Amino acid sequence: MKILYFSWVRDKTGVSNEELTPPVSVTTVESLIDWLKEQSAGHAQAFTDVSVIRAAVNQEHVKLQHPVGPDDEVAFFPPVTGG
Amino acid sequence: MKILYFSWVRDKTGVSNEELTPPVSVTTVESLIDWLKEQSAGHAQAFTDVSVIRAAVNQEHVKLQHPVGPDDEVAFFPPVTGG
Amino acid sequence: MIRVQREDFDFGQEVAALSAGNKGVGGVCAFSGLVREMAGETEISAMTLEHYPGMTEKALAEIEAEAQTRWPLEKTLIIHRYGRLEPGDQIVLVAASSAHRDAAFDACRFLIDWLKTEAPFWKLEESEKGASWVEAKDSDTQAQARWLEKDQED
Amino acid sequence: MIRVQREDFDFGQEVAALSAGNKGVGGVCAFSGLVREMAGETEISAMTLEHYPGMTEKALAEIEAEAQTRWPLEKTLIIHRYGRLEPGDQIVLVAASSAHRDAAFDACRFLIDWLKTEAPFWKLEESEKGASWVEAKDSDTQAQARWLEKDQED
Repeated sequence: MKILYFSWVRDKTGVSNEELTPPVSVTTVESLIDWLKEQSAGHAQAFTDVSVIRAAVNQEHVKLQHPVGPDDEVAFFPPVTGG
Repeated sequence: MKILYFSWVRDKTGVSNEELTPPVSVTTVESLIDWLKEQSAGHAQAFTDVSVIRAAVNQEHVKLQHPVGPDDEVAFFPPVTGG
Repeated sequence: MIRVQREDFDFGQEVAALSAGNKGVGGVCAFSGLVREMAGETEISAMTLEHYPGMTEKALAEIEAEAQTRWPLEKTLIIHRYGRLEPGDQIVLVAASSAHRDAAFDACRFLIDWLKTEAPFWKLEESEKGASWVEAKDSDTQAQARWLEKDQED
Repeated sequence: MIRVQREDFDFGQEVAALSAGNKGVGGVCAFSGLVREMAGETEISAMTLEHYPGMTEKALAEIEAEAQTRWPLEKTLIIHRYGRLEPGDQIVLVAASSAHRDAAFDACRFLIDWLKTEAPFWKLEESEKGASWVEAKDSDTQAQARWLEKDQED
């Protein structure tokens, strides 16, 4: 699974993207976050408050309940501030 | 009194502006129109339907009840179509 | 700033002036109106814009001043042409710059809505059928009325 | 048309392309957003726009397609820059051309409102205090919500 981080989420994880293989129990964005938090102190800090985290699966905005699979590209970032 | 006509109002009166001296009984735009209608067949035709006539006194939009005096500049035209 | 002129104008250059040298501007909204080839089913060959010199400038200055009162704006601009124009030609440009986009958008739309019912311009369209004066649109009166209704709500 | 680029753009030239050679266009509405010098009380020296390559283009294309569905438009344009920008620099341009001004205005505002909440861009502001990520504004979410409410009314 390809995971990307943007803005301060990346600043906290310390990595902009990584190729990971979560266990089969990880089936949604939400459970992916729980698993990622265990990967490093930085990851744990990035996902301390999930209410300020937004996610995209395969480059589409999704809710945290959205399913994820091994071939997905999943991105985490704060609410967007372009324009 | 300086009177100006624009658009099809001018086409009908046949004159773009004229210097006139209405009788003292002409005290409003409305009474001015009634008097102007007597000045020529063209004027009469221009003011056949006053509901489609708009007026300005001294370059400000006014209602037909607005007062007019000898030193005023009065203009008649259809609803504007700029922009 | 307002300008009433026969000459064409450079949209980009005019709009650039609304933010040039002013780092307090966060947004610029601009609208330009052009001569369309078709008026309903009729193909237009040209259009002549007549106006009321003196009153036109006065009316546009009042509209601009009203916008400046209603919104926190940096600059506003109204350019309106008169004379003979052809399809594709620019007729009018309105623009507003502000720290915030809502003010820029609202003011820009206000400028064109009010201009359409307040500024003394009249369009004479030429087609194969001859020349005829364009009739005022109810939709323009309604567009202005929306602003007046909002005033009453406030 | 959408473009995501590091380079600056020529506002006038880009907007001119929305009506060039199309005599069915009656109005063009354009909005550009610029880097402001002040963010609240803080003076900004620069701003870096990060984005999500791939998703950005997808999101902008979807926003543009949605506007084309909602209004009768001739052309639409979204240009968004990324990278390091300074106060006074252009960040974004949205524009729409249509036979009628209401459609041009509504679509233009829709483009910027939706872009602000849907397109994956993040701003990092630099000031004397250091660098900090700009927080999303409630007003932007509300601006998008207005369009969703209108949908429900229809």
